[in-house]
Amino acid sequence: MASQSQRARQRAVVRSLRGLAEKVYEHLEHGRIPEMSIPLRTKSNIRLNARTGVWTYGKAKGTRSAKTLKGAKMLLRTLYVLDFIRDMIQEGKSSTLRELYYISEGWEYAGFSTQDESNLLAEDLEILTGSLREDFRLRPEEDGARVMGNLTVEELNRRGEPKRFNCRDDVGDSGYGIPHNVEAEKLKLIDCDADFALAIETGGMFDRLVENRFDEDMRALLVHIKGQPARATRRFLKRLNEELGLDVLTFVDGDPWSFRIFASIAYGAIKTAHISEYLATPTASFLGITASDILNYDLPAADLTPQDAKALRDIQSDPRFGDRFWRDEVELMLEVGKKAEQQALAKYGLDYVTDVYLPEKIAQLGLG
Amino acid sequence: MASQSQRARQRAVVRSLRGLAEKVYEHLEHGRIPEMSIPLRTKSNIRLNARTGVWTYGKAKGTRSAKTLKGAKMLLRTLYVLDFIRDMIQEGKSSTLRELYYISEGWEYAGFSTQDESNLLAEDLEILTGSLREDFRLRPEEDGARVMGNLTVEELNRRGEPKRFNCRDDVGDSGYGIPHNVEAEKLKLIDCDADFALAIETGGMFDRLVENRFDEDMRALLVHIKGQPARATRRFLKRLNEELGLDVLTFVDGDPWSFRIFASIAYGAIKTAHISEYLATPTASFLGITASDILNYDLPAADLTPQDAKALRDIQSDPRFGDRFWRDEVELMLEVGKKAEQQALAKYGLDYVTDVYLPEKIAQLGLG
Amino acid sequence: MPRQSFAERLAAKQREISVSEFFERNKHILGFDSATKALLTSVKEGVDNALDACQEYGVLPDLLVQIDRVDRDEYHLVVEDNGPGIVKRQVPKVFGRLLYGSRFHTWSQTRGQQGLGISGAILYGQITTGKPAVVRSKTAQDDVAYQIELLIDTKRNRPQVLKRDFQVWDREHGTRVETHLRGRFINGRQSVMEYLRATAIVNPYARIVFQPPDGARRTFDRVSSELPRPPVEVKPHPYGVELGTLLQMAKESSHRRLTAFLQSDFSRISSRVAKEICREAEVPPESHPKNLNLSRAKRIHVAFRRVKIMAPPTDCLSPIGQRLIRTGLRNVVGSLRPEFYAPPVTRPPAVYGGHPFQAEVGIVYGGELPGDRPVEILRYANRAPLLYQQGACATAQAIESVDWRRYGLEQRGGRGMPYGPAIILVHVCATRVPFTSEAKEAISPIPEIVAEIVRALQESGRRLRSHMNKKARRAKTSEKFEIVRSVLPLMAEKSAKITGRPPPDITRTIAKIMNVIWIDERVVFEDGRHRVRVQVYNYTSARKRLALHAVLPLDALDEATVQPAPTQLRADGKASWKLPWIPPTEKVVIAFELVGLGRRGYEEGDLFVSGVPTTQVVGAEPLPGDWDLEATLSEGDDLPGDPLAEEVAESG
Amino acid sequence: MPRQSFAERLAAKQREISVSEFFERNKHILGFDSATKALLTSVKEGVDNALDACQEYGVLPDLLVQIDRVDRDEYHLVVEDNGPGIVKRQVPKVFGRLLYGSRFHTWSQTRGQQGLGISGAILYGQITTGKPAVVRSKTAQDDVAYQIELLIDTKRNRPQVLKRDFQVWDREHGTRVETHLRGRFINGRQSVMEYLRATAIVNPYARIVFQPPDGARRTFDRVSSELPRPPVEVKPHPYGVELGTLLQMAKESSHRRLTAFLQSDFSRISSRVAKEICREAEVPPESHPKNLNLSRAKRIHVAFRRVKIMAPPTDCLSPIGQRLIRTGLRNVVGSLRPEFYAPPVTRPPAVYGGHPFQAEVGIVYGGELPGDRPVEILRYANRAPLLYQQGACATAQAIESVDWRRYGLEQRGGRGMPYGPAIILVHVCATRVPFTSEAKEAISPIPEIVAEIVRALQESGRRLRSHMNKKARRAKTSEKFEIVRSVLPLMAEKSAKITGRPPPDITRTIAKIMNVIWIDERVVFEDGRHRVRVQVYNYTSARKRLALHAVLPLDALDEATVQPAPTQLRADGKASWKLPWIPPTEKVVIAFELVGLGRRGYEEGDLFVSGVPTTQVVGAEPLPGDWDLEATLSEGDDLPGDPLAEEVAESG
Repeated sequence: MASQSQRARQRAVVRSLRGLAEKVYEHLEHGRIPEMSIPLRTKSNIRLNARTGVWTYGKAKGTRSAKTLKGAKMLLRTLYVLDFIRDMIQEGKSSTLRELYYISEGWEYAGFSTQDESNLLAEDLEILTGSLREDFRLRPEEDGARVMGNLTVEELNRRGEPKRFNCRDDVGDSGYGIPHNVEAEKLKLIDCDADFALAIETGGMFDRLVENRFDEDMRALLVHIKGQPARATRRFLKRLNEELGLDVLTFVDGDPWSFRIFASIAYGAIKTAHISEYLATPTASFLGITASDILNYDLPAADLTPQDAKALRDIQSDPRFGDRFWRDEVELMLEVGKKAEQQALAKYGLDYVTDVYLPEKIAQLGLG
Repeated sequence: MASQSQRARQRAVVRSLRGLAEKVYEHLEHGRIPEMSIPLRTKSNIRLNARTGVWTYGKAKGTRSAKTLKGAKMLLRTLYVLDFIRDMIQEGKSSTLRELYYISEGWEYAGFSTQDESNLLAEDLEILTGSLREDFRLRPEEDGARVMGNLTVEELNRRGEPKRFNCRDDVGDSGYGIPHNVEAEKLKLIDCDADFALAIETGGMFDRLVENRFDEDMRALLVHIKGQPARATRRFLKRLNEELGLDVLTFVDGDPWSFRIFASIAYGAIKTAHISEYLATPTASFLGITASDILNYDLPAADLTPQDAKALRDIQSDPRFGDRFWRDEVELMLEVGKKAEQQALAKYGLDYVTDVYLPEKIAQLGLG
Repeated sequence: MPRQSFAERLAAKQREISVSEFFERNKHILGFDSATKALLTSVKEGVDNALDACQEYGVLPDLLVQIDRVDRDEYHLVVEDNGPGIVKRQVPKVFGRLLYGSRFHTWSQTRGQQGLGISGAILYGQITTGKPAVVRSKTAQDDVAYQIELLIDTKRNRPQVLKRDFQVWDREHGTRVETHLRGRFINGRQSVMEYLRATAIVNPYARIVFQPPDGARRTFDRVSSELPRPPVEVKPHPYGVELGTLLQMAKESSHRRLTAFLQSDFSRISSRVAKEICREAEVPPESHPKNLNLSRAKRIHVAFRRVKIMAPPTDCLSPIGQRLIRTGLRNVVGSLRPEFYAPPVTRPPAVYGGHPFQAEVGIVYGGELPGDRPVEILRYANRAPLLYQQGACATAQAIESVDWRRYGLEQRGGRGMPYGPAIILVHVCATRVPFTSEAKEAISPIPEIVAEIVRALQESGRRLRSHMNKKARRAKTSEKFEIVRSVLPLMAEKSAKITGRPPPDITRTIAKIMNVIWIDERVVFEDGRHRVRVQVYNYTSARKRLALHAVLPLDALDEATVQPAPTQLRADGKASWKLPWIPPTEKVVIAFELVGLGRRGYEEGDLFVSGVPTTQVVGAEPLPGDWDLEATLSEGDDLPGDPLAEEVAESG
Repeated sequence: MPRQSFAERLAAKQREISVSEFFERNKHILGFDSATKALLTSVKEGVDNALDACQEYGVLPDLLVQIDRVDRDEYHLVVEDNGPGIVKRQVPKVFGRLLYGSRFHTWSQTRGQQGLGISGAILYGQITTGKPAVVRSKTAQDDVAYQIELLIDTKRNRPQVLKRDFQVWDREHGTRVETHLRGRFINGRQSVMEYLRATAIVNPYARIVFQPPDGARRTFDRVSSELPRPPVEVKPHPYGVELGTLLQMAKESSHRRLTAFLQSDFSRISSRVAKEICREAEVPPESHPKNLNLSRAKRIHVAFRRVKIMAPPTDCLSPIGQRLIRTGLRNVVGSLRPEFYAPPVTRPPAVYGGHPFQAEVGIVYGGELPGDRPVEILRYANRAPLLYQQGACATAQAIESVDWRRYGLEQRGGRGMPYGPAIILVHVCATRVPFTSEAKEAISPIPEIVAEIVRALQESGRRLRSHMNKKARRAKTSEKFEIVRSVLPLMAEKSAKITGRPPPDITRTIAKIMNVIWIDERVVFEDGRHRVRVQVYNYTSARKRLALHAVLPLDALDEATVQPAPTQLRADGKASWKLPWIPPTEKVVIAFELVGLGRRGYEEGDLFVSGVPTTQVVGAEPLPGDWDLEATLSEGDDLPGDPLAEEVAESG
């Protein structure tokens, strides 16, 4: 079932996992205290990679050492997880992160005490081996995106059979649901007749655009990213952009949390900066809702909560938001003290968003 | 596009909406204080309907009167919403509840101050007119279910074209996403070759069963209900049960919140008891995780929080959970003081749930 | 046996202790326990004495307080007054002996009481610097002032005069005391400045000039020329007199008959009451007081409580009074724009241990007062501020024992210091204030006094609550107002649109919902004018006729702007309008303008109505009986038994 | 001119106030401000006096306190002691005059000081009931007791004896005072019972029998027969004597030379120091003290601080002591099993105003003490408990001014009452305790005293913190222990499995992580036996040899169980084991069993090591110098300069 390239990739992963175990073994054998060092995953340790245009980790590293109990346990668990992943690859299985956590129950002393620990470890392994979590056969809980528009894909289904779908004609109104793994070996992008992809935060807005047939009228590929997008979703957007040359426009709520959603799509998330090159779409544009929109369109808006204001101030010190556009927008939002949701556009009627707002905003971006 | 019966139904809805407005008009005309009375939507006011086997509202009523500012505003908004729905039906549009909330911004004085108010009003209108929210062209935000298994459906898509899908062969690994409206005029159940439907709470477990091809091996129709199921999902399960004669088994986490999920599927939710006959599947069984499972399978379990314990005690006074099975299970859970997740079964390996647990439990229920 | 002599040896040591020695060793008891406090206490004793003297003499006080720094921790303090002065021969004794003075043996409300304060301050100065005090005094008939330097001989508690002198002094009469003392001058909390400011608040008839050690002279100006009447002496009131004290008094009485003794040596015992007491106690009225034995005394003591005796006379007490408390609080609260000044409460006099006393309370609430901390307390005893030992004070204990949750303040478990945006002022005046120590920092929590303060607090609390209730009621009425003004018209319009019928008539529905006459006063301040509009809405189901009354500030009233002209406008500003019939849901407007008042000079007027049942009126009070209404504006224009009104009342 | 006579009229009123009158009017100052407190105060004054008398006399106190209820609010109180008694002629004066006594003019640590307490109680009884006090006294050489009934003539502050009598009394010597008084008897907080219990805690050499009005007689038994030494009289210490007081003393001195005056009238001034003071002050040493003028006195006053003067003698003070504080606290805390008793701190004597004083502090922490409220405070002054006015007390103010966050307690902003599971005991003893009032309820916050209490609190706090640090360090070491015992072996196994190689040797890694010798004592109590296992792990990279020492409770030791046998076991229980060489990562175990101790009789032993650098040891202390080690167990068995050990030290 597995293709040639897939098998080669699996061998590489197994090799790199074994390399980690060997390092620990060597440390012990030479009477040293086992340790691993990993880039610091903080806001202050991300740098813009000029070549790729995405944000990745800088040089600051933290060390996980067996000197402390916490570090020692983490190293031990790393070994157990390595062993488990090896087994999965050999048996051709995959597991959710949550399952991994429960599986570790059987490891007794080496078991995780919270799921956060196992999630974190999965990300650490990506960094240490340079592989993707998908290669480890670990997948998250979150749902992937729903897609509506004239895109044809070929999915290699669980039985190993290639299935071809047009995401407009071969699906119901809820669209095509992408699988957890959207790498080329699982999902091929066959053909597309659209001018751009529109990443939409809320289901209500996605359904509105579907109902109003915005995809047909504006030659758009609608992608419901379901709040903070899953990795598969971000990877999918990246592939749309890279392989099909679609511009990615982001249409989210007008608040700091949605700004972060955009950042994770365009710049790469801080937590996953080690794989920003796989996930981030540096050319993605922020379409709205902007702070200026709140004023220009006189949208129903709620007051910023103290948490909102704090999040905005955090953004001001986030290097990813360093450009003029974001500095102005964040400052304006703090000044106005308001935030607004996508669906606030319904104030002017159900068709306003498709008839007026989106065309205007897309035109401003030089598209459409 | 709209069918004959659909048109008749729309006329009936418009008539009943007009009836409500007429009542207010009459009150004013006769110098009385306008009011409407509505069944109390509380735990103490639901009764088992012996004929249908579902729980519906009893006789206790509350009155919404123009004597108080809150009541008066609610009545006024009711009139505005009536008018808005009439317009939507005439124009063949639909809207999300959130959009309704923002649309009301344009009503100035009659606008809603929170979305809770508009949601509540939509449910009130269902009760007052005996119609479904779907008839009002109002839909919720939530995603509908994902389905995997040998079921063939025909969806009338947004263009009004009937589209036929097999939920195993014509979909990707993420399954078939049901639309918001699953009434017969939108979605026809054509054919099914399965022994039962399994309603699954978490995406991780759904994906596990898909990966392990449980639908094929056990002739099951897998339905991912996504936590507390949306109305469309409950209606869909009801139709699977009623029209196709499938048994509905519920497989959720072992905690009070998941018990409530089951109750909303089997008995009808308290908030929507007025339409329990449309939504509830009285013959649905609770497969697990039970409190006994935690003990019998020695599952990794977390301590009950004070909120959990309170929720369990609430369940003890909930008439829907009055039978012996639930009394024992809830008591046991309180006694053990533990709760467990579906995926805790992974403690015994990734295939344990499909190889051991589910077959055993299904056999206990006299199926499979 | 060595032990045999032990008791004898002990006996040899047992001897008397002079009161000066006692306080020399225990100077902290007089309030001299730290350098900071010592300076404040010295100022306080001087100022208390000075204010007492002026008030007794009946002159408006004109005080000077001057503090110079002479050394690292040595200060020179001058307190000067324009009181009566002291005759030459008494000067040494008054200032050079402890427990010597004019006020101990009389029962009257004064700040100083024990003859301890100022001589204590002189003693402290002498102990800490070795320097004598300088006292200058001049009575009205003296041409020059008499001045002495004196020390206190503590072993004998006698003055020791080092120097006598005569000095030309520009004051007509008065006293000036100079001491050197070890101290520390601070600003801020519990400072001399704070003390003087607090003093000025409740003694607005005094002018106090304060010269701090460095920094500019500060004058607290006189803002009232109304001197409280001089304190009046009284006899002990029978309530609370201890049994032993009664026996003692009887023994020392100059009277020969029991009734005469009771009548003359106590206050509020008339000859009738004296006889009643004797009858109740079964003691012969003509018996000689000297021969009163314990069991008879006990019966009389019990009879005091059984026989009805008048409350103590009020003229011996001089409370601050409601007006001044309010003014004082306004000063303190400054710019925090509180939402509400609860009308201050002054309790009628009560008695503890034979001493009449009164408790007073004022509460300020809301506005910009900080709400997340314990309420602030301002404490006064006999018009003197108390800055230290709040926790030990009867005032604090009374406040802590009240369940403030009932009155709208936050309080854990209904006991302890309440939290919230409030300031509570408490004043206790008495012919003798029972301080917890001679430093006069806190009022002793005598149960009778605590109980009276509690009552005053509760009364004030009820006013606070009633304010909050009114706020709530007004909010409720204004809700109804919104229903009939905004919601119902829209409801009529929309239901007409949906049903496709003409708009319905909503008048009767409106009457059913409101069923009141609503009086709404709006004040706008602009261009130095208060524009006042009083709108009278008839939201009942019948037409109404009524008269509206208000007291207008005539000085400020621009008569040309009064619309419509009042039916009657009297010289004291009382104005009345007899309004025309108002049909249901209609209104009548009265407008006028005021000129020359500050922005906060007019916030809302007192409005009264007559001619309709006042239960039907919101926004105005019923006309009080003393308004002196003229015949033209009689009651009863409203038809009683209006059938429609009755129907409304039933279903409303 | 009516004003002309005003000053004269005033003069006519000015007169002396008797001290009895003063306190009659101000009885609340003596602690008689409520019925409940009046009863407690009367008991307290009686008990204080009784304990003082016995202690001065040198007998173990044997007290009776009896309270009967005679009427609704009248009680009869008896306090009886076995002190020296009082000679007949003095009895009336001692009990019938205020400010009369033996202790005021001497400087020594006694509970009573002012000659006010017991006569104040008698005065209060007389005022409230009219009944005389009955005083009985018998000295060692009397056959019968002398008994009088007496009242106090307050106008003159003189006793008035109503009856004299002789009585047969079975006590050999002692005093008995009976009073009637208005009061109220309560239980619980601030009750007589609580007061007596608190008294018993710090006066364990006293036997106190208490008969409450209703209910069973309660006896606080004597638990120690060690009487504190009688208080010693001292002269004032020069520190803190006020300038004025110095002048006064010089004037009254019987000496003719300044040096003689300084040497005899002050404590701690030797003839050498006296001369040095004169030189420093540039005052002729032979000048006559009577002629000391202000400027010279000032220079001497300054010189007191410049010349080195010894701290005041300690023998005039009798602190409770560390052992008794700990015992007292154990009693109070009862069954709450606190985690830690901080070793109590007794500060060296300091001086305020010439009076020597000492501050003592004990802290109990953790266990089941409630942690969500302010810490509890136990206050004592001269061994007498203080129950009222905590907020006004120097002890509370000192506690509030310490930043307890540093010592592991919760405290908002580092000021105010700390929160947490702790009890703080504070005792101040002094030749004169400066109470805030004559009621002796709170210690005045004199800066010097507050500062000393603060120091004692900080010292105690540091011990508390050090306990917490130790706890943290132990936790850290036990973490490392877990790493090497559990994690590393699994890590070796798993990494070997993955890489498909044989398990690696982890010894050197273990040594690198731990690099200590870990001594772990485990105590199990079962079948009435404590089974003790001491495990000595060598977690360094070299083999080690060391000696372990412990003090075994020989009475309870089951010698047969000691494994291995100690190298040495001495008669005082000191045991030493010379252990064999322990290779890296191996251990040696020592075990023994104790019989007949209660469950809590043995919690952990004091373990000591020798033979290895103690910085490498966790779980035992270095052997103290006074252990008296025998030659066989000398140091130096460990090779210095072990190359491997050094390498480890570098990278560790």
